Amino acid sequence: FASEANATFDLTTPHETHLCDGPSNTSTATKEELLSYHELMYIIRRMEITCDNEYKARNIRGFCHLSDGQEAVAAGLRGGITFDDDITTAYRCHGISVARGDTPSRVFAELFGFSNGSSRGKGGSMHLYSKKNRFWGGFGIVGGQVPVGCGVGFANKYRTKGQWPSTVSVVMYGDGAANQGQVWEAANMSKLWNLPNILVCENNKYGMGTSINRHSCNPDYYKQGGVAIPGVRCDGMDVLAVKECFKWAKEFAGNGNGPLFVETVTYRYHGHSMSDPGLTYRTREEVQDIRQNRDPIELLKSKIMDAGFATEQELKEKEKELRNYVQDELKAAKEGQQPPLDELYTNIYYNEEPEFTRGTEMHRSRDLRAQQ
Amino acid sequence: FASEANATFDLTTPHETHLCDGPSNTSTATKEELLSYHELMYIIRRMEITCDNEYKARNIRGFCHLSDGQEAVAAGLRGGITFDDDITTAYRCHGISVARGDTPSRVFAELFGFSNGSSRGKGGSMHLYSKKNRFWGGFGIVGGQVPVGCGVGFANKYRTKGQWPSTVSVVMYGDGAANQGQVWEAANMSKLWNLPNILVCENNKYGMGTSINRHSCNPDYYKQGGVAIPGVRCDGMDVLAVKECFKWAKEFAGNGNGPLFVETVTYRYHGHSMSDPGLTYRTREEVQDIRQNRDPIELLKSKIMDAGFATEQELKEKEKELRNYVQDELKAAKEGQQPPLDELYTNIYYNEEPEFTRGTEMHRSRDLRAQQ
Amino acid sequence: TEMAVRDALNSAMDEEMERDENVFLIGEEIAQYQGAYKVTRGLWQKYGSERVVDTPITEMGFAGLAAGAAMNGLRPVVEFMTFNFSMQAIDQVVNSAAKQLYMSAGDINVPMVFRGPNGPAAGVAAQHSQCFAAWYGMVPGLKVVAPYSAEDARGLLKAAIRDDNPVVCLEHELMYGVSMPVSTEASDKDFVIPFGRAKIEREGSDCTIVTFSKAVGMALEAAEELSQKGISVEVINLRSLRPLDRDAIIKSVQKTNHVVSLEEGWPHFGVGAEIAGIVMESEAFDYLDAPLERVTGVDVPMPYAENLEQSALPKAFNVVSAVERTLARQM
Amino acid sequence: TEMAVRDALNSAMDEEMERDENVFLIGEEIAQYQGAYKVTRGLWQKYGSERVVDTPITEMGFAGLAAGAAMNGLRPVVEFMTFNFSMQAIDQVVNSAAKQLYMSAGDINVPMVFRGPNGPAAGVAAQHSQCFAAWYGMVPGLKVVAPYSAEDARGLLKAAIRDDNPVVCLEHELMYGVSMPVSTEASDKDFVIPFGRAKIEREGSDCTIVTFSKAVGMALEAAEELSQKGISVEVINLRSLRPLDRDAIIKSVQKTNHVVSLEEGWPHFGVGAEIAGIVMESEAFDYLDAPLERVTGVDVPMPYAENLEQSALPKAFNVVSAVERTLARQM
Ligand SMILES: Cc1ncc(C[n+]2csc(CCOP(=O)(O)OP(=O)(O)O)c2C)c(N)n1
Ligand SMILES: Cc1ncc(C[n+]2csc(CCOP(=O)(O)OP(=O)(O)O)c2C)c(N)n1
Ligand SMILES: [Mg+2]
Ligand SMILES: [Mg+2]
Repeated sequence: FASEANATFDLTTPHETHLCDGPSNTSTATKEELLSYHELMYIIRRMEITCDNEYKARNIRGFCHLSDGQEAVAAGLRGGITFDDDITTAYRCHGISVARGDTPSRVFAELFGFSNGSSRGKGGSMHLYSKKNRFWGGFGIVGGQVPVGCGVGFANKYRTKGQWPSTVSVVMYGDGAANQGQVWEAANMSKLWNLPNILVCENNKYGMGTSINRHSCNPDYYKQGGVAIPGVRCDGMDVLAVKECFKWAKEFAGNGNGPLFVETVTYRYHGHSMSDPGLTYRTREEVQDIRQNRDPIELLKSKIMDAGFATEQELKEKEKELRNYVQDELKAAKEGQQPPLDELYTNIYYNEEPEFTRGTEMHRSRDLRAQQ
Repeated sequence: FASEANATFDLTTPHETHLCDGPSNTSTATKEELLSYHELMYIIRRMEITCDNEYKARNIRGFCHLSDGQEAVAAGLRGGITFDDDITTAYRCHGISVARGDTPSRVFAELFGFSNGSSRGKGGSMHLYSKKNRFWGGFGIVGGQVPVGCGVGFANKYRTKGQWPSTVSVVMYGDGAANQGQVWEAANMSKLWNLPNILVCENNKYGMGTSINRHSCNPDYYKQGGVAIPGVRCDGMDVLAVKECFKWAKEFAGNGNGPLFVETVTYRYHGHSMSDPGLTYRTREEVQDIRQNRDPIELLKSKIMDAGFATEQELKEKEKELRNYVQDELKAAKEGQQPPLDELYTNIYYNEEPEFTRGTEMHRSRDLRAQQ
Repeated sequence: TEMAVRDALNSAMDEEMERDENVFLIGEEIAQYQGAYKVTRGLWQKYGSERVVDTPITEMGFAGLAAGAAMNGLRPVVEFMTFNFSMQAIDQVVNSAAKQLYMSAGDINVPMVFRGPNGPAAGVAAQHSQCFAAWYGMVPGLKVVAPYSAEDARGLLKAAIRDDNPVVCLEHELMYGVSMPVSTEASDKDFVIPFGRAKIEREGSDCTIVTFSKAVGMALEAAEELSQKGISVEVINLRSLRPLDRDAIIKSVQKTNHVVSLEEGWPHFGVGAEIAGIVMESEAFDYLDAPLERVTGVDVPMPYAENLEQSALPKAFNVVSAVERTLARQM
Repeated sequence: TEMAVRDALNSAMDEEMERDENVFLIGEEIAQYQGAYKVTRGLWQKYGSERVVDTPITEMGFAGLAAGAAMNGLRPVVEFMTFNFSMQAIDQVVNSAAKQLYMSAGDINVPMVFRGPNGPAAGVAAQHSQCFAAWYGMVPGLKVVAPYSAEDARGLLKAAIRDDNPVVCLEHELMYGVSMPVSTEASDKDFVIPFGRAKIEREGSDCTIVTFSKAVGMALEAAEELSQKGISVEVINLRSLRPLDRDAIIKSVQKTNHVVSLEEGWPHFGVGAEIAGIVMESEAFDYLDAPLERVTGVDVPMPYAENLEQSALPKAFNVVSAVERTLARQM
């Protein structure tokens, strides 16, 4: 095929909209684009499965929230916005981090608590960042990232002095976080001040073990702006739907039309975190059903094959290659080491080390003046 | 006139509704009822004006938030619900407190910091309560009372094991508080659990000096339940509108139909608190206009006179009597005294005094064991 | 019999719910999911959705709602999945619950419990490892307890539920799975531990260690090690931070003439600081043969990497050195 | 020249906004209303709505939003109308602002200021009178300052705005209207006071008083009174609670051999406790001729009635007795 080959697809499920027209229900994409989504999504999938294994092998400790099942959101975002735009999300951040330009090896290393990790081992699974790629984390406190991400957008508008079009700040949270009061507080300010913010609810149907109907009186998250803020719901398993949605949303919010709520309907295959088998509050059948009928990678592969962009065989080959890639990344990660003990005392303050930092005992404090 | 005389009135402004049918736009009331509203409202008005004077005379200190202009809300609530129902409100609570059965003298005394005050001088203007009349305060933290008041309703439902009809819990807050996240958090739980709660936004157009359009992306507070929770807006200057609204709301929420938002559109004549002249962010004309055209007491008096329930002269006489009553209450309050110093150490814990309470110096601590 | 701390807490709630139908549990994932750390296991099955209430993830909202329910006659036991999340609700804990009785001059009391794991767990990094003992301990109107053992857990939590005031119960995730002996007396349905009375976990004559929560175990470990060296250490398990048992500390120091405080939280403005204040301001001071030393967490946000995390936390060897140093010192 | 503390703070913000266009102010009623306590008077007129931003009454939201703006290169100065309301936002202050740099191993810093009146005002009762010095002082990643004088206010707030980290600036409502001398040096546009250096407000040889914020005035008053009695008191104005100037305290105690701490906040787990800890754990201990005494607020929620309120707060006479008692005591 020629590299400029492209095709137009109907979205798997049409968008639903609230107080706005919303994005197109078809999507045109080139072969390269689709293959790049496949690559990214498959890498994320393998990365998360690898994390699962490594956790079980006790190479990873503490909290570890995997995002397999939700890959189309990460990849669709990559397609819909640019690296000049901002992303802020919660603790389920491995996939977004890689979509945002980090490598699986740095993610793995972070989870191992190694200094070749994204946060040099100091943050762990929940705290991945990349300032240079405008990825702001990686938050462990449910809802906490929403005002913060909206503030990232505030700064952009402040600096461009309200010139449109502007970049957008994408602020992600789960269905379980959606009713946190601070989400509304941040949305209200975003609307009052016309900030170019897109508030994205990754609705994976559960907040830990509680299903959406038990924690949200309004489970239509795209309507959570009530009578004041528009919203769109897209099929979070269809990377093209997600991409179209964000393309449109960026156009909307980035042109001074105010903030938007976006709901991406998706699913997590794993339990909430590694300590949750994920099968007490939902059935094995439910999970199986999604895997068989709505798996985002399989859906994308069908599209690729339907458009004649690649054969099943070619995709299989590619996946094998990617599996190897992820294994190599794992190996690279494992070559890392725990941070030097001195790092305990660094990064408390920016570009500055406190003269005195108290240790476990007064005698084990770090006193730079004493050392001089 | 016979005591059972009654008349039917069109409300000054029709109700506006959201996701529900809402109350009737006419109201039938007896002479007694209307005269009792007049009495209550006039007492509140005189009480607040007296507070203003006493504050200026430096007999009252600290924060002091007056509610003149908003009397119809207090009186309409009295008409719409019963003393078995619950009320929780914010710091602007003098009027509600009296509507809830307390006396002006106890309010004055509280503001003087005297032990004959509603809270024995320990709470002050913002912290009036009456557990026996199911009046739960009197909160100084904007928004803080909303989850609390919703919890009062939770307890009622818990005890009656969800038998309908039930009493209702009325939870009041200002327009400035309406976008506090915890308001939504409490509303969401109220809806999920079908609590008999009525969330009431007393929209007096400003939160301190910020007008509603500058602090609320949705200034239609009766619609703040978005797509999930119904609401009604009533004319908060028309006591009958308020009464009809709460009668209906009690019927609705008290019969298992879930919580409601109610917006009472009203106005405060005074500044936000005694330190605010109240004329920097709004014009003298605006205040004058409301006083002349929408004053709740004048509106009520017209209705009383139109129905032939009393003549202007009779109402004047009554008002003179009430002015004297409030003066007598003030006198009674002034006969009080500051609490004994020992009260500093009481009511920290319920029915129990701590063995040891540290004072300003170790040597001035209160040590009950040492005293024995 | 032996009992895991988790089961001790569970049985405490179970018995109090059985005894008083105004007692109910509320929090995230405590009902159908059985608790993120399974402390409420089985209670939803037994008492149903009305009395074991799963909430949305809205700490400020449900803490305030529970306070209102308490004002209106119920006895809520609020679970914070961890106390880190109580920061979202702390205004409700302090301003609505703790100060309410005083502001209303005794009219409205707020009988409720805020409970959950506090302080560092393992590998959960900076946002999930904070110790709130000193913050809550500061607030009049609150009571604050911190169980170490299974008996503590039963007795303190049952007392907290029966208390007519807001009580903060600071548990420790890493103790939930630890099994410990529970006496017949402590197995009684009416077993309660009075607040404000510390427990001497181990008697000794050379040095006092004042501590609470999981760190009590660390102190006992250090004491054991020190006893091999002929040093006799007295270990005080504070059990309650507010009220704080000044007398127990003072008496012990008068006996041992040496004192070390131990906590996992941050060093400055922490529990050890208050112990220092108490010793300074009491008769105990005159009995000191050496000044108090504090053993604490390091003054940094908690790092994730295991080696850094371990270095950020006090260990028995720190206690041993502190005690030895204290004893070696001459005044 | 003389300057009210309010104007000192105002000029500090004005100059820093002038100097760096990334500095902006955000909070409730700070723009069009000119500030509930008029600290931002005139700045909205001068810098407009983009740089002086009125918010809805949503502390958690705007504190978090400001933290995000700081991460993305701005320098927000957040006003809490009073620090009591910062409890609604404290999770954002601690978990989003203070810990961010550490969690990201230095990638993302959060240069911002949280400022506003802290501690008791007059007649505002329990929910509006809390002192947060010890709470914020506990948190690594934050810096915490508390100006007493107009010079402090200028120098500390300007330094806070220039700092690359989150800084909590605890002001005092009852000082806003107080006029105080400001030197030529302190009037300079580049006048900043380095954090972690206490100021000896008054030199003395008999006893050290360690304090901060408005209470510095009380200490000076007590010192004056004591000097009439021939007692020479050294008054240390901490200026910053984190970092805390241990050396200044230690040195002074080595000279005076006596120490009293003074604060308006609650007594337990407060600033005085930390001072006790510092003295215990330093060379200063060996120089003590008597143990430290704490002078603090009473351990109760703040009552409204004037007589109770006054009894709930420390006064100069308390400081005088504490100092005298300390000096009378023999070790
Ligand atoms: C304020 C706060 N409360 C509770 C938690 C514990 N917790 C972590 S994740 C989670 C569930 C969140 O669900 P959701 O927002 O749907 O995100 P998902 O995990 O499904 O991606 C909970 C309760 C927390 N981290 N922060
Ligand atoms: C959490 C919190 N933030 C700020 C304040 C200061 N404050 C007291 S009242 C008020 C305005 C509230 O306006 P609104 O809710 O409309 O009530 P109104 O005063 O008009 O009755 C503000 C900002 C507070 N008490 N609590
Ligand atoms: Mg979810
Ligand atoms: Mg208002």
